[in-house]
Amino acid sequence: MKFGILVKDGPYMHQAMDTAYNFIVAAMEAGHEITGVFFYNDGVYNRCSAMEPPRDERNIMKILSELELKGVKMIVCVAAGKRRGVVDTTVCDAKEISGLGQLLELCIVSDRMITF
Amino acid sequence: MKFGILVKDGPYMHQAMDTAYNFIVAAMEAGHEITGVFFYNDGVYNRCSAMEPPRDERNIMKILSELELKGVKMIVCVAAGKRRGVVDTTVCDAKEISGLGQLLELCIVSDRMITF
Amino acid sequence: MLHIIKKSPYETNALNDSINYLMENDIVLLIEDAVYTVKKGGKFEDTVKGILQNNKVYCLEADIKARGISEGEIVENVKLIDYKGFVEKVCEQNPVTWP
Amino acid sequence: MLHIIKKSPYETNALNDSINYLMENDIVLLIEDAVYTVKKGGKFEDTVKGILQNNKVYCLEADIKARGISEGEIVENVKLIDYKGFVEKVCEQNPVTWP
Amino acid sequence: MSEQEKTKVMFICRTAPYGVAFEQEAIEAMVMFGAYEQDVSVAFLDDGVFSLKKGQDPSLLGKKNFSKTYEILKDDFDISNIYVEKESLEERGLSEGDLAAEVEILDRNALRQRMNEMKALLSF
Amino acid sequence: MSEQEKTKVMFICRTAPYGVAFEQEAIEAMVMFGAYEQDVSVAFLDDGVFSLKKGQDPSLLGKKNFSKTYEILKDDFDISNIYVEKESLEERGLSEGDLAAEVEILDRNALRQRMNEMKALLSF
Repeated sequence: MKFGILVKDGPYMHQAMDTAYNFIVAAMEAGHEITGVFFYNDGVYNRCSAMEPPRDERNIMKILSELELKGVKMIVCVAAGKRRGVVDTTVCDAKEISGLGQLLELCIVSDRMITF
Repeated sequence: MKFGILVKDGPYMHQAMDTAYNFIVAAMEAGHEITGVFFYNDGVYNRCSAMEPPRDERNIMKILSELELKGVKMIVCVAAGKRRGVVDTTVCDAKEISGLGQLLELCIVSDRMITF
Repeated sequence: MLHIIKKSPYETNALNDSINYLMENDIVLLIEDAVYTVKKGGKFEDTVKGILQNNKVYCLEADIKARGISEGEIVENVKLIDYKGFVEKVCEQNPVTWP
Repeated sequence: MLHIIKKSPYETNALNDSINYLMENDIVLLIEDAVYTVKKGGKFEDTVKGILQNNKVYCLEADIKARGISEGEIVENVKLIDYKGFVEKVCEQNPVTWP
Repeated sequence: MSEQEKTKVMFICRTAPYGVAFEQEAIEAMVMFGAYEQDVSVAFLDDGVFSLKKGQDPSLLGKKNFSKTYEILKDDFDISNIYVEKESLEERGLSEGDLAAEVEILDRNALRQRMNEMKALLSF
Repeated sequence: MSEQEKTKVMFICRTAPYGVAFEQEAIEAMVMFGAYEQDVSVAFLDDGVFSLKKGQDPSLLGKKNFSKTYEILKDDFDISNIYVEKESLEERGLSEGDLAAEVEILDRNALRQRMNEMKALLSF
């Protein structure tokens, strides 16, 4: 099946990103396709490049980038990001920044859309 | 009276920073002293320098910086900021970054400590 | 103490949790989404009346007007205050926030 | 539909709000802080039993173990699933999240 | 595009405005979705119904009033349906006359059916 | 520093751990405050009492277990008092035997009195 993921909360304070991450890993292991992860609202904070948690703590930006290397598309909403200061210069990869049309695209091409 | 302010939520999504701002302005107009604003948890996001909301919307980072020009001390928790990527290079003023000792200091020197 | 409540009582239990902590002379201050508490005809009208029997209830005017609740829609004896009044209440009583 | 609930029922009303929307064959999936719902002896034991009369209730195992609730403390007939099971449930039913 | 090919998406709005400001960004998404000619619905339930309350003046908080936007969304931006849940209104002491926009009042049972027909449910 | 000069600060912890992760940063603050020899108290009420539940294993979520930290805070980091509210425990089906750390169980009335004596109340 094809899963589209919507993440609306920021990292660390809320568990949403952790749950979404574990879901994505399990879905891929089971042979499903992740059509993309759309970061909206405070979710855009998950892609801040300057994250530097203590060494014994997970770095959420990095574990997401590892997923990206495995082919998972990450999309940071440009409007939500601009408002909050997650822009070209502060996001981990400027190419991830895109518009809300991408969220609709996920709704269209995915069999299931899941809000975290 | 002396008021210390603790802000725990980020900008835009939560009203906490707006309420705190209006409280601070009213307190100063009434002749009270603000001993400092301590940004903790997601509150550190309020000081992201790259915030760029649409022109007809308030820029929370900037209205806070205006308060700073009027003498209000802003303190961004170094540990909470590092975890989230609000660091020297992404915060509006690196001099604002400091430790939790500053929060205790606010508790000690203020007549009232208010959590927003 | 000045009990500051921010969340809608329809959404979270912060209002009820704070009521458990009211002492004589304590003040309840409703701000942000908590102002929905005082709307007449809503589910929490009786809760507000109950609090008012022993404690004063204040409501931040900017928050209640922003949300479209007019003065006629507010439970009797709830007092509206502006941010200046908010500051005064904090001077009177030590604040505790119920986030 | 697969109703995904994330918040503690002691804190927010998301659980109750979602119960209003349960249809025949719908599944309830409790994750994150919502797993506290199924603790025996807690305030929501009867609520869970009520849901179970008509619908299945699943609970994310990692979340419930993380929070120190052992299998013996869980209301009967609530099923534990891992993230793989979570994925399977989403395949079975269209998910709606009650944040 | 034929009706059959359109993707059915519903925005589920359960949050009161201003305290937690999902509304503005949810609307930005609705506007964009409308432009792509899909079958987009919006449902207000629980505290979300407060978004439609008449007489809002958030300029006092330096914020914008979106309560009248919803009618425009429907008329000019190709949003198919805007629903508000009857039971949520009643519990909050609100009735049709309290609403700032003309939207369809549905009872829970009917709204539940509509939700069940969707392909994607986005919660705000 | 004499007892009279110490600032009385209380951390009020009302949030369950992990779902919304105030706990870790609240503890970081407690540790720092303890180091400065003030009169620091910690109160767990409402869902905050779940932070003290025995048997937690958040490594499953890639997170740390802080439930046993509180005793250490008291013994080694100069936190004066750690309270947990009796009524909140009961409502959640928990009793003293369910707690991972030895803390003082207070009823609401007694905790209310302690809160009233504080100079600063920090809510998490």
